[in-house]
Amino acid sequence: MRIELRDTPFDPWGELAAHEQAQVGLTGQFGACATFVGSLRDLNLGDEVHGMTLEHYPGMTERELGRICTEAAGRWELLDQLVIHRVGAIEPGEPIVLVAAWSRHRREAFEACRALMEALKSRAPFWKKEHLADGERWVDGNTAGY
Amino acid sequence: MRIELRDTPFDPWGELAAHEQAQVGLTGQFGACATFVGSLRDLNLGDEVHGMTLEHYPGMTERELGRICTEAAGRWELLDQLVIHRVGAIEPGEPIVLVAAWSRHRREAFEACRALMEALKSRAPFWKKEHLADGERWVDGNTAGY
Amino acid sequence: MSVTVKFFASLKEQLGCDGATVEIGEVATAADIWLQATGGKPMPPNILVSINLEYCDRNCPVKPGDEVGFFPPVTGG
Amino acid sequence: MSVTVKFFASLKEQLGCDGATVEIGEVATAADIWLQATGGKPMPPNILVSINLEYCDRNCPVKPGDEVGFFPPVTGG
Repeated sequence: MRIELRDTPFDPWGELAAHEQAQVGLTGQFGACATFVGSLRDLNLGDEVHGMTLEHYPGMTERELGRICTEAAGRWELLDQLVIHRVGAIEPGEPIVLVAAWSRHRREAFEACRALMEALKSRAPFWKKEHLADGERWVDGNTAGY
Repeated sequence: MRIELRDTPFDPWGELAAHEQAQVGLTGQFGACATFVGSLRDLNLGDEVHGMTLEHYPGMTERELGRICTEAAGRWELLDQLVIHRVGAIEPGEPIVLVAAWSRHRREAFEACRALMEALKSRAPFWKKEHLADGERWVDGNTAGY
Repeated sequence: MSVTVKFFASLKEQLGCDGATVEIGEVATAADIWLQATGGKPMPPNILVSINLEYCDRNCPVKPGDEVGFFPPVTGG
Repeated sequence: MSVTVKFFASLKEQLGCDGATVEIGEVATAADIWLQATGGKPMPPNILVSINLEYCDRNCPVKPGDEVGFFPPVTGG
């Protein structure tokens, strides 16, 4: 299980490749890996988005993400979990979040990956501020997850 | 939408990176990418698996995968889909299948990715033969997906 | 007129044969084709059938020139 | 004894302040801390509260040395 906050852009596919290579003991054990990457769209609510600033609560964010992963590990038979989340200034098209779950069978990986994302969005203390052509605005809620 | 059968090992994360780079028009449009990678475990039903041969029905397999992707595109608002599936001789730890769905919001990506995998497993004409220490056996069914 | 028949996976091994070309009359179903291609063996209940690369029922009509596939439940992914 | 208060995101901007140190008596709730830190402003109904990095109810008791966070609904991911 690895949880990381990043203040610079990251490549989710490179991270996944490196993570699997580092977890050599996992190869051959997992039959399923479900992942989700959330990225910054250049359009939201009809407005062009020029960028975003992601604020978080240092300490609490990591703690809450750890709790979310521990809860998932108690609910599903998971072999590994990876969460990477950006903080700071983000450009359109850049990844914001990567969540991955490895398990023996696909049901567990799919369910855990989606549940991790929903828990992250509803509980982890992050706040998004969008930069528009004519100013800034705080994002005031999430789109429906189910 | 891209569907490929491969008779040699593939790197799912490298494929995803290359696919996104080639689809330049997508960057900034999608907010969500859900992926699934199925790999060959080195243990199944209590037996060590030394390898696998994946047989398919050339022509029908591609056609059925295309139909599955087209159905998903009709059901969810997807921006892109990618399916890569191995055929031939596979070693434990190697990826068998990669499915990815890109969309504006996460609900569509999660649901489409999982539905694509379930449809693939129940309809695409592939057959797995496991190589064990003391012989071979055809896999005679799928584990439950839901 | 002839129909191309293909067998796959465990079925191919059980029959010891990956396909055949069979002659049909004007009216034939996939099940008729099976009987002709296998020398009258009963079709196992779980066998799936395709005509021209699309799933179909074993009672679907087959036309001359069609390709008929018979195979066990699929196990990809 | 003192309590550390932190404000985040839109709340921080509205209050024009990212935190404070407030003095409390022996018995205080998070809501009491809010009133003291904001000079008596009413707490908006959607504000979330944490004590020592864990979510809690606004009526939870606060001890000297605690860190109390106040923030709007979260929007990560």
